Amino acid sequence: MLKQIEGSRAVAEAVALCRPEVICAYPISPQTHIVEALGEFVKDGTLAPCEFINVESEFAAMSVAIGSSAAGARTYTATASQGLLFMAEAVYNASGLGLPIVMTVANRAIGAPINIWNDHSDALSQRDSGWLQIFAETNQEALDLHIQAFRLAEELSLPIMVCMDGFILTHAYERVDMPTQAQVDAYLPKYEPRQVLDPAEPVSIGAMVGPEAFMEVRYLAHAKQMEALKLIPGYAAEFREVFGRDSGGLTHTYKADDAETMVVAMGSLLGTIKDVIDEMRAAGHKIGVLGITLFRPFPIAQVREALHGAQRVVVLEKSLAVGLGGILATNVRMALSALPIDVYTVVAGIGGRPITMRSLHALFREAERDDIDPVTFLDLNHDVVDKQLARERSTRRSGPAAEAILRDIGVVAAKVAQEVR
Amino acid sequence: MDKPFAITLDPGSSLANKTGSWRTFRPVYVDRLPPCNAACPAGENIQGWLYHAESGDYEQAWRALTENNPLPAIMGRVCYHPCQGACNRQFVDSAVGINAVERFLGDEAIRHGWAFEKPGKSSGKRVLVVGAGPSGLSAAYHLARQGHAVEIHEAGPMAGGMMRFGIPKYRLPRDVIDAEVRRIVDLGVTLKLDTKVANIAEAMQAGRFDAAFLAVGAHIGKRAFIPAADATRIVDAVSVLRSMEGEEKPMLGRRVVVYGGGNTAIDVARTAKRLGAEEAIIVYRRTREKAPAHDSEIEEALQEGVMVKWLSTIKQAAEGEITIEKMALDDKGFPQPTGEFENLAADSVVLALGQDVDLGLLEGVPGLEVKDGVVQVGPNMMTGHAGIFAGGDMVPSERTVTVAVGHGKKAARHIDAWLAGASYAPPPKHEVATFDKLNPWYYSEAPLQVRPVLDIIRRQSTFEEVVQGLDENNALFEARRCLSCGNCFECDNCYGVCPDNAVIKLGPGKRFRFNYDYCKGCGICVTECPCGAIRMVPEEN
Amino acid sequence: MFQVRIHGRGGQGVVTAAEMLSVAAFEEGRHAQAFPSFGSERTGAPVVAFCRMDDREIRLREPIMAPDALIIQDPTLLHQVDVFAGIKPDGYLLINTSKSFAQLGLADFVRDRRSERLCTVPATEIALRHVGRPVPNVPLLGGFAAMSGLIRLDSVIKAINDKFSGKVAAGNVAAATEAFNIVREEIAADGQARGGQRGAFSNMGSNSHA
Amino acid sequence: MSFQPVKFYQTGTFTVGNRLLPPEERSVQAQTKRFNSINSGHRACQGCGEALGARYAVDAAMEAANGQLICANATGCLEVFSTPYPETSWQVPWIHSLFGNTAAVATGIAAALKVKQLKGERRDIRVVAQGGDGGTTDIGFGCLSGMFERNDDVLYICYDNGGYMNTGIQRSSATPPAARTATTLAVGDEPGNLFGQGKFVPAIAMAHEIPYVATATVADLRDLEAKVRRAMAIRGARYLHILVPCPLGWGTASHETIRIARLAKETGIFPVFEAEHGELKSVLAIRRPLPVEDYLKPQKRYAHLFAPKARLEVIARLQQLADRNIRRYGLLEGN
Repeated sequence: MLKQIEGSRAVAEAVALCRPEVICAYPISPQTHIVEALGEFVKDGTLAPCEFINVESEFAAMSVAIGSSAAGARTYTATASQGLLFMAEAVYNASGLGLPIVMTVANRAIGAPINIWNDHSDALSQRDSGWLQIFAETNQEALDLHIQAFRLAEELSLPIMVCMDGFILTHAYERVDMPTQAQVDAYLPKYEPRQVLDPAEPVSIGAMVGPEAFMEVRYLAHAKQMEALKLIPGYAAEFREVFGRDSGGLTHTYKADDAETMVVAMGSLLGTIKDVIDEMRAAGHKIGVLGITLFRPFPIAQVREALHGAQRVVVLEKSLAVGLGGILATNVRMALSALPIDVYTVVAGIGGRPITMRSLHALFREAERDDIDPVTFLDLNHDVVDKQLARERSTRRSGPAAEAILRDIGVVAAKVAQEVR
Repeated sequence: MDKPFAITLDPGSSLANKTGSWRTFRPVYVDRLPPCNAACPAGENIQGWLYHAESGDYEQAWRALTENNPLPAIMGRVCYHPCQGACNRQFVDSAVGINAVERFLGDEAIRHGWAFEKPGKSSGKRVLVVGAGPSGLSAAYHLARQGHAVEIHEAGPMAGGMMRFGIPKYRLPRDVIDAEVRRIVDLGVTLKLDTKVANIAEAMQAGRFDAAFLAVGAHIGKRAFIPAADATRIVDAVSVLRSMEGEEKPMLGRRVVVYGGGNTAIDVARTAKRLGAEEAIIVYRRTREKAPAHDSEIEEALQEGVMVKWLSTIKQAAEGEITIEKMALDDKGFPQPTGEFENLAADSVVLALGQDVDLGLLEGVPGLEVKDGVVQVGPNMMTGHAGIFAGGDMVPSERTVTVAVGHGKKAARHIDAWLAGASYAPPPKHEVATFDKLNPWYYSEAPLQVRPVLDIIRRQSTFEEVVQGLDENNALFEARRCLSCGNCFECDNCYGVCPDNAVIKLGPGKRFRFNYDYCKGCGICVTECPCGAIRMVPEEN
Repeated sequence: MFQVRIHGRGGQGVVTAAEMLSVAAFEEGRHAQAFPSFGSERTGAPVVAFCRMDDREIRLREPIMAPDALIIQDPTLLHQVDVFAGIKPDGYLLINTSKSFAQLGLADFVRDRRSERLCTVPATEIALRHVGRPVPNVPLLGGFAAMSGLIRLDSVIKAINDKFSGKVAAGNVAAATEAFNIVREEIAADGQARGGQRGAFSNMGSNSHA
Repeated sequence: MSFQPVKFYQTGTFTVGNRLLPPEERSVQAQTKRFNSINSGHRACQGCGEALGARYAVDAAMEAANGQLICANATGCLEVFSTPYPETSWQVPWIHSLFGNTAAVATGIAAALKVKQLKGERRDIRVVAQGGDGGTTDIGFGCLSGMFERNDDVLYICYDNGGYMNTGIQRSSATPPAARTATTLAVGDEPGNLFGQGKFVPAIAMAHEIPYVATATVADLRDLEAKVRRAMAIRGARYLHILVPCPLGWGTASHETIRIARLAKETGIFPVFEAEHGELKSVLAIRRPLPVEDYLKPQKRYAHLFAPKARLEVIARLQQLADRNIRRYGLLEGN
C-alpha cells in the first residue's frame, strides 16, 4: 500500500510487521520517531504481544536486547551517534554471543563538538564489532531492509544494523509502498534460535574463552559474515518475488557501463549523486556510481567487479578516518588491490553539511581531470581552518577550536542562512 | 542444539575439573568422647541415649541407657550427676539436665512395664554376688545378660542395700527400688534375702560358684570419742536411717544435733525434721564449701529449716546440751581450734562421720589384701584371690550409688572374660570433645528445665518425694538441649556449608562422606561443625 | 519539480505544514518529499521546512536552495533571517499577515515580481477563529493551494484529516477553506486589476539545476 | 523475622539441617537431592563465600521456581570461576554478558519470557540476575537502578565481598572504611579506604520503593533461604544483598568464611533486614552482641588498625558506624 509518511514511521510500521517480541527504547535524535511509533503500536495493542521497554541508557537498551534475544525473543532496538558509542561494549557482546538483534542506526555524527546532524561516523565506528551493517538509500529501502534484516540475522544468528541517514531519511516524508502483514509473514519465518536460555535444556552462554580457543571463536564469526555474502543475494531475490520490488542485496551500480569515472557512496547521498550523473551523462561525461548496500561483510568481489573497468574511483563518504582519510575508501582500495586505478577519498557531508548538486558537479569534473587531492574535503571552508591553524601556531592558549571557528564564521550552526547559502 | 563453539557450554562439564588436587589438608570425620560420658562413673553412654530421647523414642532411649545401667529410675533420683558437671552446655547457658531425663526414662519404663531382654545363651557358669546393693544388682544384671547363672546373697531382709537403708524415702521412694530390683530378678537372677555370707570361700564351694562378686555395703557407722554423760543419747547415722525402714521409728527428741558434713549428715538432719524435731542442727568442722555433702542437698536442707554450725566441733555432750568449739581454717585450709566455745541444747547427737564395711566374710581367704578397711582390687576389680571380685563400698573408691553401679558393670565384664579364660580389655577411649572443639553458635537458646519441687510444708512434715519428675514436654526439651559433643548428629552443616559441594549426604543414620575429588580443603566444614566431629589432617605427600 | 520552502518559528507547525503539503501532493498522485531543517526544535526559534513535488521519484536530498515558492508563517522573520535567499525570479510568495507588502517593508522586493504570485493571508487570525490556537500552518496551506493551483483544496483537506481528527480536523478544514477563498479572491482581484492570466507551473517535472 | 517456628533446640534454626524436622520444613541445602545450581569443579578459591552464597541463593530460587529459572550473571569472580571454557559449573540456564549490564540483560530475559508465556510458547519461568559488588554498586548501578524503577520482574542478587577481587582486590563503592585494598593501601596518614565514602545499595534500592529489598549473609542460611523464598513469591523488581566474605581479599583463613560473616552481623557492621515498598519490615536481631574488634581482628585487610600500634580512634569510628546501624535498624530489638 502506498503511503506518504515519515521515514521513521515507515520503518516503525515495517518493524511492527515483523512481529518483534521485545523492543527497547532510549531517546536519541534522530532515531526517536521510530521507537515512539513502536511504543504507540505496543501501547494501543496493534503490536501484541510485545514488550516495549523504556530503558535508562543505550547501554541498557542493547543489554536488554541481549537478554531478550538469548531468551529466544525477536528483538529490536534503535539508536544513533553517541548512543551507539555508549552501547558499544554491549554491541560487541551481542555479536560475540551470536544474538540476532536487529537495530536501526539513524546515522549521525559523533562529538565533540556535539552535533546531531547526519554522517556515517557512528555506524562505521562499529564496523569491526561483528555486526552486519546495511545502508539504506531511500525510506522504501530502509523499511524493506528491516524485513530482510530479521530474516538474515536469525538465519545467521548474528546481529544486524540497518543504517539510514539521520534526518535526511528518518525525518523525510516520502512515498513508500508498505507491505501487508501477509507478505511479511510469508517472507519472514518464525524465529528458531540456535541457542536459547531454557530450563528444559540448560546451557551456559557467555563462557570465558582463553587463548586456546579465542582465535577459533573469532574465525567462526568471520566465516559467518562471509556466509552472509552468499545468502544475501538469495534473500534479495526472494524479497523481489514476495514484494515485487528490488531492495537490499550487496551493491548496486547506476550508469556504470563504460564509465571511466566511478563514484562510490552509501546511503541517501546516492540519490543526489544519481541526479548529478544523469545531468553529466546528458552532457557526455562517462561517469557512473556504485552504491554499497552491505558494508559489513564488505562485498569485496562485487566492488572489484563493479569498479575494475574504471580509470578512477571517487569514494564519496560521510565519514573520516582521522589521520588517514577515508573509511569506506580504505575498504574500496582493498577491493581494488593491485588494479591500476586511482582511488580518491572525498570526505563530504559530515556533521550534516549539505551535499549539493552544485558541489558534486564541480567535484566530479575536477576528478575527471585528476585534479583533486587523494584525500579531499568537499566544501571545506579553508579560510576558517587556516585562520585557526594560524591562531594555534601563534597562541599557546588558543582556546576551544570549535567555538573559535563559530566566532570566525559569525553565525550559529542552526542559522538558516548557512543552510540555504 | 548446535550451540556456538566455546561461548556456550553444556551443564555439568566442570565435573571434569577435579579440584581435590588443590588440597593440602583434608577433613576427616571423627568421633570424640562426650564429656558427660567421660565423667559418668557408671559408664553410661549418655549422649547415646539422649539421642533417642530427642526424637521422642523413649523406650529406645531407655534400652540404650540400660545397656550400662539397669537402675535409671533410682539413678535419676540419687545420682550426683558428674555428667552435668562436665557438660559443655554449661558454657552456653547451663548444663543439660541429664539426671532429670534419666529419671523420666526410668519412670517411663516402670510405668510402661518395659522389661529387659532375656539372654539368648547360657554360659553354664555360676556367679555368686554378695550384697543386693547397687553394685551387686548392677553386676548381677550384666552377668545375667552375659548368660551366666547369678545368685545374689543378701544379708538383709530387702534388696537395695544402702539405697534402701542409707537414703531417705523423700529422696528415693521405695516402690522405685522395688520396681527396678524386680526387673533384674525377672531377668533370671536369683535373689536370696536374709542370707548372710559369713565365709566367702565356703559359700562359693557350697553353691558351686565359678566366681564371686563381693558388694557388701558400708553399713557400720564410724564412732568418734565424745566425752559425754551417760544420759546423753548418742547414736550413729546409719542406724538411724536403717531404723527408718523398720517398724520402730527412731526416738531423737525435739532437738537433734548431727555431727558431720557428708550427705548422710544431711539425710539424717532432714529425716529428723520430718520426724518432728523442732531443731535439727548440723555441726561440721569445716566450711560449706569444704563439706563433702552435695550443695543441692545442703540447700534443700536449709530450705527445710535444718541449721548448720560450720567450723565447729563437738567438745563434749551432757544431758540435754552439748558444747561446741569454734574452728578456724589455717593457711592450708585445715580447721584449727580457736578455744571459743558455745553450748547448744540437744536431746540427741547423731554421728554421721562415715561408715565401715563388715569384712568378716573374707576371713581366711588367701591372697586378699585389706587396707584402710577396704579390699584391694586390681584394675579388673579382682581381689588378690582368683575368681573373687569386689566392688562398691568394699573397695577403695568414692562411695556413691553411681560408682557402685559402675563397679558392678566393670566387674561383670572382667568376670565374664575371666570365666572364659580370657581378659577383658576396654576399647581405647576417644579424645574428649572439649568445649573448644565445638561451634556453639548453632545451638539455639534453650534454658534448663527445672524439676518441680514439693512445697516446703509437706517437705518438713512428710516423707513424700521432694524433687518431682519432668513431664514429657520438659523431658523432651531437656533431651534436645544436648549438644552431641564430638559425635555427628546429622545437622547437615558440613553438607550445607561446603562451597564445593564436596560432602555427600548418605541419608538418615548414615552420616556423610567427603568427596575428595572436589574437596579443596578449605576447612569451613570443620569450623562450622557444631559438635566437633570433623578434624583437619595434613595430606600425605 | 516544484520546491517549496516554509519559514516560521518553532511551535507554529512549520514542519507539519511541509509534511501535509507532501501528503496533499501524494493524494494527487505525485511524488513528494518533505523534510525539516534538521535541528533541535525549540519553541520560538526560527525554523525552516521543505517540500519537493514531482511527477517522478525524487532522489535529490540537498536542502532547497532555490525555491519555487516561499511560505512565510511569521512576518517577524522577514528582517531577521534571509528568507528570500535563492528564490526564483518568478517564484511564489505567501506571507501570513494582514498587512500589505509595503507595510511589511517589502516594496522593493515585490516591485519587479509577478504580483499574482505574491499573496498575503491573515492565517494566524483565521486559525485563532477556527482552531482556537495561533497555528497558521494549515490555513497557509489552503492559501498556497489557491495561490499555486498545484494542489486542490480537497487534497489539503485530505491531508488535514490524515493528520488530525475530530474538532481539530474540522477547525483546520474550515481555516484552510477560508484562507483558500481569501487568496483566491485576492488573486482574482489582482487578475482583474492587471487583466492578466494566472500561469500554471511550467517547470513541473524538470530539474531546475543544470 | 521470616523464620519457621522450629522448636527443636539441639539443631534449631541455625544449622543447615535438622533430623527432627519434617522434610518439607528443612532447608533447601539440607536436601539430599538439592539442585547444586553451581556444581563441583568450579575454580573459586578455597573457602569462597561467593561460591557458597551463590549456591545457597540460586538453589533456593530454583526450589521456589520449581526449577523454572534463568540466571544472568555479571562479569566477576563468580562468572570467571564458574565458566572457563570448556567447563561450566552451572546447572541452570545461565548467561554472562558484561560487567555492568546484568540487570538489563535480566530485564530482557524477563520481557522475552513474558511475551513467550503470553504466546503459550513457554511456561512461567523466573529470572535471577547476580553479580558482585563491583558489578552491582559501581559499574552495573545504572542498569540496576533502571531495572528497579521499571519494576521489572527480576530478582537481583548482589554478592558483596567489598571489592574487586577478580582483578586483584581493588576498592569498590562497597569497600568499607579503613579496609586495605590494592587501591586503598594501608599507607599514609589515613591508611586503608577513606571514611565518608561508599554507598549502601540496599538503602538505595529501598528508595526505589521496589516490592522487596533484603540483606543476608552466608552465616544465616535459613534466613537467606527464607528471603529468597519471600522474594520469589513476589513479582516485580526485588533486590537481595548478600554479604560473602572473601578469604583472599579480606585476608582471612579459608575456614573462617562463615564465622567472619557471622561476626559482621553480630557486631552490627552489616545490618541484616528486609524491606517492602521502601519500608523496613523486619531485622535479623543481633544474637550475641560483640565489639567491632572481634570482626576486624581476624582480617588482614584491617591489620594496620592493630599493628604496629593500635589505631584506637579508627576502631572507634568503625564502632560508631556499627552503632549507627544498630540504632538505625533496631538490631538489638527482639526478633
